[in-house]
Amino acid sequence: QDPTEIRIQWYSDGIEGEVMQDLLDRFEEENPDIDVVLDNVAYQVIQEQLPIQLASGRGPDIARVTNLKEQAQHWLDLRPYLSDEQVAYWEENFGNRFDWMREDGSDAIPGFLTQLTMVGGFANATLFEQAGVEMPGDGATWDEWVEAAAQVMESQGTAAAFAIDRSGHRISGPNASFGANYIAEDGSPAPIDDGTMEFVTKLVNWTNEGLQLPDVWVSAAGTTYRSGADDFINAQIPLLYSGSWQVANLSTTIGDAFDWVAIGSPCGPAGCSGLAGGAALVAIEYTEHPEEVARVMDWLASEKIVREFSERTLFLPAHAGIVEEGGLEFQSDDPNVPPALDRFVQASGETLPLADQLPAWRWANAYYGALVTRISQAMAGEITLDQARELMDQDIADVVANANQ
Amino acid sequence: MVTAPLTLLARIVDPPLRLWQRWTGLNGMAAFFLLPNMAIFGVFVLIPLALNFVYSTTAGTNILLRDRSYVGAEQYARLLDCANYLEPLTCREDQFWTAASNTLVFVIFQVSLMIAVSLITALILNREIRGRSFFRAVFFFPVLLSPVVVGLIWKWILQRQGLLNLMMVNLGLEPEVWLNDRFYSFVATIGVSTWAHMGFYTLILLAGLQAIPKDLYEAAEMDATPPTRVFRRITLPLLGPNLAVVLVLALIRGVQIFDEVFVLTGGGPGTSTLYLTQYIYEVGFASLLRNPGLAAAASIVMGAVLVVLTLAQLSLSRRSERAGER
Amino acid sequence: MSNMTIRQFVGQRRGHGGRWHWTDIATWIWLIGGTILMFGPALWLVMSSFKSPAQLAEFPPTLLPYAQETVMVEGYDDPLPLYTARLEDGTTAELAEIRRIGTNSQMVDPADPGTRIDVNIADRTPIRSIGFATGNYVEPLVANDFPRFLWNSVFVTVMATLITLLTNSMAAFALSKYRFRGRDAVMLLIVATLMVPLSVILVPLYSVVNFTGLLNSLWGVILPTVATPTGVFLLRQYMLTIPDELLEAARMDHASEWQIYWRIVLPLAAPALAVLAIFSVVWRWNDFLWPLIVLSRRELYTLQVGLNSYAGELNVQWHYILAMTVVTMIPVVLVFVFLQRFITTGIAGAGIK
Amino acid sequence: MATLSLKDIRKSFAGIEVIHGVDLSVKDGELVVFVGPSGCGKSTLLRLIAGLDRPTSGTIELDGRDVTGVNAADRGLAMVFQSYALYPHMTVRQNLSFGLENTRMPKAEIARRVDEAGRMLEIGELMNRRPTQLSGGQRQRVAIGRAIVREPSAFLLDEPLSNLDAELRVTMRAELAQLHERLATTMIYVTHDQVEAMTLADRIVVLRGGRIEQVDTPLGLYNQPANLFVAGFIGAPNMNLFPATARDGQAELPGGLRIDTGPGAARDGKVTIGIRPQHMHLAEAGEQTLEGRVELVERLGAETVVHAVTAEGTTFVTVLAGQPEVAMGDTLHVTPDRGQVHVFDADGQRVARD
Amino acid sequence: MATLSLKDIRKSFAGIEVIHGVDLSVKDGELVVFVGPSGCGKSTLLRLIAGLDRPTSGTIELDGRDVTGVNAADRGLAMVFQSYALYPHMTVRQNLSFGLENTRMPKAEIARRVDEAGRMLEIGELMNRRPTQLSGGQRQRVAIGRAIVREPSAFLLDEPLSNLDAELRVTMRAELAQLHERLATTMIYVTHDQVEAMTLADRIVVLRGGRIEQVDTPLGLYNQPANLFVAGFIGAPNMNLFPATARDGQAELPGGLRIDTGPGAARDGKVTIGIRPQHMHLAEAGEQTLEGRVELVERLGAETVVHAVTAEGTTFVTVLAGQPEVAMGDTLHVTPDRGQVHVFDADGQRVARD
Ligand SMILES: Nc1ncnc2c1ncn2[C@@H]1O[C@H](COP(=O)(O)OP(=O)(O)OP(=O)(O)O)[C@@H](O)[C@H]1O
Ligand SMILES: Nc1ncnc2c1ncn2[C@@H]1O[C@H](COP(=O)(O)OP(=O)(O)OP(=O)(O)O)[C@@H](O)[C@H]1O
Ligand SMILES: [Mg+2]
Ligand SMILES: [Mg+2]
Repeated sequence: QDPTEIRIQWYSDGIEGEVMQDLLDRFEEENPDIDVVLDNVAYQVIQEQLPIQLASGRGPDIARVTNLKEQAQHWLDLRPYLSDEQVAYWEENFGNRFDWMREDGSDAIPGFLTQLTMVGGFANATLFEQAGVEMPGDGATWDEWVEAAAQVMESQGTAAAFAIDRSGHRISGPNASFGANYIAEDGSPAPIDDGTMEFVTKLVNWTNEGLQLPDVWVSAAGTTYRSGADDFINAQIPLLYSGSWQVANLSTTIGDAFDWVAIGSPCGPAGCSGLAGGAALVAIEYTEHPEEVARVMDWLASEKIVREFSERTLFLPAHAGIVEEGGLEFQSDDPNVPPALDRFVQASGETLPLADQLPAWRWANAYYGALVTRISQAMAGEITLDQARELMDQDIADVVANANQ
Repeated sequence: MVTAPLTLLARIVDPPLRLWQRWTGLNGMAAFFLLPNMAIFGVFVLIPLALNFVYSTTAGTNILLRDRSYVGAEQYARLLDCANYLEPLTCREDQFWTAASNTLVFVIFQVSLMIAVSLITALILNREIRGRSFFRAVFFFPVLLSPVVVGLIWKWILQRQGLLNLMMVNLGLEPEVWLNDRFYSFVATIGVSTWAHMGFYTLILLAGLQAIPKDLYEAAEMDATPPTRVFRRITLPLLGPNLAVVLVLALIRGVQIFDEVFVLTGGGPGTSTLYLTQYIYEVGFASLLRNPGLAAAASIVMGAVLVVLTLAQLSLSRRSERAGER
Repeated sequence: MSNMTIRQFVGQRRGHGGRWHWTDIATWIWLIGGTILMFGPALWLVMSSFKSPAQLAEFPPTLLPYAQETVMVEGYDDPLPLYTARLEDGTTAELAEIRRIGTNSQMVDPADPGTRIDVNIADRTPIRSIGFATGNYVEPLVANDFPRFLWNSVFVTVMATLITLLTNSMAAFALSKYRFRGRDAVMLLIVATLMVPLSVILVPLYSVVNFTGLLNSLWGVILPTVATPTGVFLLRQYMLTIPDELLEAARMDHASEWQIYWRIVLPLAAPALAVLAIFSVVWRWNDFLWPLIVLSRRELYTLQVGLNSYAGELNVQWHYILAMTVVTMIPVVLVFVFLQRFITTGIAGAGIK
Repeated sequence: MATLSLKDIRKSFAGIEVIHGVDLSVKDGELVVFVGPSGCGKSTLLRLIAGLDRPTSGTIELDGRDVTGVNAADRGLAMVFQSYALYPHMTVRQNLSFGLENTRMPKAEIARRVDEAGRMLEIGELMNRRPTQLSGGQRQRVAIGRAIVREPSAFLLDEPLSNLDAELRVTMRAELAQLHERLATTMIYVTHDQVEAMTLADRIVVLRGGRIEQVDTPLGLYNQPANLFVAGFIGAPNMNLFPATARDGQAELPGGLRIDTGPGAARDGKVTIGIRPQHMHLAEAGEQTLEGRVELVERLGAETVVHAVTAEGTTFVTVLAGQPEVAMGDTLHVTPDRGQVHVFDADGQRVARD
Repeated sequence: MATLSLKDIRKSFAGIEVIHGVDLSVKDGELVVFVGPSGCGKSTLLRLIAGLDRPTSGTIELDGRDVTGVNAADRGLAMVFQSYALYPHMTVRQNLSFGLENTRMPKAEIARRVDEAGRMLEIGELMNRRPTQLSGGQRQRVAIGRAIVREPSAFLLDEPLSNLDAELRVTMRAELAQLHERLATTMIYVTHDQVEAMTLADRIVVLRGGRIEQVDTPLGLYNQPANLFVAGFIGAPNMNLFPATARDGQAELPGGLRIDTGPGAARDGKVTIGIRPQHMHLAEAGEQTLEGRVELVERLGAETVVHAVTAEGTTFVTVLAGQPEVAMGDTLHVTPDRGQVHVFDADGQRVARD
């Protein structure tokens, strides 16, 4: 009998596709009755085409997705296909993140995070050293970090002091640190509050003063994602606020050019929060072979495989057991990498309640979109901050209104 | 050659077609010639278009039509709700109006530039110069690049530490952060899109130039006509039908500009290079907003405006077209 | 060519006997300027496709791909990178770096592996030579199912182009050479549909393809694209310039309408057909968005789909994308070079008084 | 093998009627020549017969069948276009064989016919050239060749020899006559060449402004032109027309020459007297003469055309054989051949004199 | 105002030479007619003079200035194209005024000239039509009009009247002659019409296969054709040429008629005797005759062309005035006018007889 074919739709930011292929080859060796095909696609496909397929009741058997919550109704509940023992394993190790990927109130096991991402900053240690500026330590505030980076900028003549990726997701941790709350009591979006505005105001001012690199935020419209990583890699900015996924990238592209460190998230009055996130491997409800899918998923979620995957891809694992146990041997000879990853693991413990809620909150994207769109306009001088606040509220209300129709 | 089987095929289909022709006359033949194209066209263009219109009357975030709720003209009302149409911020969908006015200005400049540049290039490439095929390939080359790569190349050239600034520094000039400047960014989107597509239009015009009978140029030469007048009075009018293609296509593609601009400026700085298609894309597809109904409505408004523009343009070129119908 | 007039307005040098007319000078300025502007960035693209990821991200960019020079130094297992370093006494020397700690670089003279020299990193510059990161090309070609993708792409491109040329030219023929009721309406409809960007009707189109059962089939990629309004419009406008009298002559020669189309109109429209063929090849070959929708199975991927999997969420592996852009461009360039000759085989006008 | 009949054919272009009700029937195997001033509608009529244009009203019958609505391709005629309309992308050979290939004729037969036409038209050596590489006359011959290889039931020829030299024209004319005889095809032939019209035609149709003026055999037209127009149009140089007033059955020409108007004409009233230039001779002594001062002498070698003006200011032309010694300013005395004088009534209609 | 001189002009197309070294000089104000068989190079020569093509070798001088490398636009000539080359997108009026507008002539003057040309060419009512809406002859007239409104220093006319009817052709010919006189312009005129050539030309250039055969005045050519080719080419119908053998200064024609070969010819040897069809008359009793059976009678009205064949099988043609009663199969007895007989030697060159 022909082996059952299972298709995984997969995108790659780096080498994880190759690693996964490698692992799957091994799986097929162990399970000759299942043929797993890895369909490597662009992220765009996952974002734009997969939803269409899913809505028509089609799609692959398994997919690696980031838009976890909104499409939760399309994920297959693996629970019926797993043994009790397996269910226990899943709940124990991945249980705290299931809410990110299932509909509110459901107890489904749709999949697991291949990768936990943690928003946080990077500093160019060499630039700081050359400028003779002391790097602020743990617990330093945003103001202190920006101040220090500004000194480096002056001294080293860099283009700007720092950059935050152009993304509503990135600034939501800092917003939380400034006391922001997005979520109203009934779970719907709350109006933009003063906490949010406080950080946003700072950000706009920093940009106007030339401290934050305008190329990232100002030079784009709408919800376009822009990263400041390239400028950091080229030592154009001493400080970058991005996230853990950059570690592998920084390692390959910076190489030996300078030393860099992960700094976690600077603090605000309410805390020093970043934001967690991640990509998950989920089973698709429309599969014709749920049993086999469950077997593949369970195999991939096994501790040994998750560990190997993380070690080779330099991703943060989202496996509670592994995190607890520690001792991951990240496969990199770059001395900057292990401490950076460690710092991110540490940062994941410093998140504020809002930050913990956001990944599983239905309206997070509406909020992110409004934030990034309007803040950029304010930075460009097209609208005032007050107008931005109004418009953000309106944008979010529009999305909610439309979604509820 | 590859044409051999085709020739055979053409011979085989001839006898039945003769019968058909005898039976239905010229109108039947016209139907026959139109049919394959219109059938495919109907299924894969017209039906989706009609569906798109249906989308524009629905709301919600669901993708499939059957899951969506009908709201009538609500999306249009939302789009067109404006206190002062000249002031985008007074509109409910301020980004739509910003994008629309940006697009209008963009199209006016880009289409003029595009036509001028590709016409000049076509005229030059039509001359008997040495290395003509090489130069043709040169000017056509960018058309082969995907818009994303085009955007990327020019971003590398124009960005803060890009090639252009590098050259300016080497020449002793002050570098400039081009893409942070509203004016330069706008100019860059015009320049880059022209760069990327002019080869396309140049080819069309080149083919059109070939269709102009040579003896007319000889007659004009006997009349001692200055080159500029030859161009205005003979080349331009006789190029009419092909120029109409270029104009219409340039117009349409100008309005639909997206990928390369998206990569190059992302619509910035601020919203200064935010064009309609990016708006539609964001509203309809970017995961953060997802309002396919509104996007469909916007696309239909855009299409309607384009149809009107094109019709105006085509009726203007009717006269030259009739001259072409020799 | 025997024809002087063409040479004059469209031709070589206007002045004869070696004199240059201003139009000649303008022509060459345009051509040379154009070559630099059009070809320069593209050439740079080719060069960049040989750069390593680090080099790609590098500011300021270099024209050529460079690689750090290394030497084997006695006592070290791996080759060490070479630098020109300014020493404390003001002299410069070529040294190999052992490691860098902070702003301090530990270096060694390859000729004298025994002594270590400390140099501030600001005082050293790497020695680099031109080096091609051929891995950008090799890795995707090896890793991906390249021959399969290539075949799919070729199949889609060839079939789509042939069908496009056939159906579009037939429709254009009807729309330019027959007078029937509703002709203008059909023309208008075709032009009107030009207005809608594909990305906008993606979802309805998906539904239609889904309905016709063409999902995950190469024909699902081919068919929706072949009825391009652009092609019909382009050909129709060109055919307008073909004298009707030739068609009449053929009718007197007892030619059926099909033969008139096939043997008179098609050859005379060769320049426009060549243009459309070039466009069609370029479009179909580079198509990305549409195949993405229809094809979700790896064995059906076209090159563009297959190779675009290097665009991730947070990072894009530009070095691969550039290299593959260059690779995929080559066949199209060849097609262009082959077809462009037909554009200038203008024959219209002769034969008619 | 074709008879043709046109019934009240009218044709308008953009509302302007250019053919005003033409009736004509052509017998099988007949060779009919259309003549008429430039722009009178000859080509238009030919195109209507061919089926390339549709008449605005009226019917066209071929072999008794109404073909008014039938397509050109299905009428089975062949046509030589005034503008040639050669296929520019084909060689001469391909131009010639195209029509035959359409009828699925065996290759060998096509080659034979094409070669034969090439020989007949003296374009055998040009077979592999494109139309652009041919001289005007060579193109015209290809256009003729394209029609004749088809050996159709009827030919339509629109000024087919206009661009050929005299010698070739004579040869081609003879070839066409032979072909006509051999194939017994119906031919409709437009020409401006009087010699061609006179020698080839079974009947000549004289058109003017979209109307038929007269249909007759060549000599019928020449000898009995129905009206002033036909009289003036047929024969080169034109017939001399002298307006005169008849009195008592006699009209007086300028200079006093008197001509009997004949029994058919009103005995009194306005008439026009027509005398062909060839029907005058230098007056012998005692003859009644027409007298004029020589204004222009055109020496054609075999004959000499003398333009003279009478004392009353009337110009007349006379053709003298050979190269007589006549110079400008001389006074010319000529006598008309009385038997050859034409009389037209006030409406321009011919009056029989005997 | 232009003199023209061609020196050893050669022209090849793709390696094949079609003009083989032509020398010619045209005086200011002269009207030179080019005649020659179809494809002999007339149009090519005209295009070279116009500057539309460049000669492969040789020089062209205009008013003494070498213009071989000068563009057509700078030579200041006007040309009527054999293919008309009308601007299809312009009305007749625009076609006519286009060339004048190039010279920045005042609008009123342009309108005046265009209207005048329109009147002269009888196309005044078609001024607002496009070329597609014209008949063949009307198009040709527009093409002529386009050249003449320019009033250039020299005209090049390539078969300008070929598509006009006889009457119009006569009128146009006269108009052109007048124009030539009024403007005193140099004209080079290609035609296949013998009458046109004879009446218009100051000198006629006879071309054959890219070479000049003879240049002379019209009557010079007619009366003293330099060789067999010219003799055969000039005059319609063609001169009858009888190959014969001279013996003792006398050549014998078929049927026994003897002709003096004259003092210039070898007394013995091969000669050719040429007699124009017009230079024979029906034999009167007792005259030595040329005898033949009538094969074909072409009745042109004013004259009758009779084709006959001698007992030896030689065909000859004779033109008889009027409409004599000759029928096919009759035996024809004609006598050549002895003074008009031409003798050619073995190389085909003319031999003077007196
Ligand atoms: N472009 C060309 N390529 C090759 N041969 C050519 C070309 N143009 C003309 N010829 C040849 O050159 C010769 C002379 O042509 P030309 O047009 O001068 O003839 P012509 O005397 O004007 O004849 P006609 O009276 O038929 O117009 C012809 O035999 C023709 O076939
Ligand atoms: N498409 C058209 N639109 C308007 N008028 C036209 C059109 N075609 C022809 N005519 C007019 O119809 C009349 C007859 O044209 P036709 O071509 O039949 O003339 P013809 O007798 O062939 O003349 P020629 O001897 O000059 O070729 C002309 O006066 C012409 O101007
Ligand atoms: Mg005509
Ligand atoms: Mg010629």
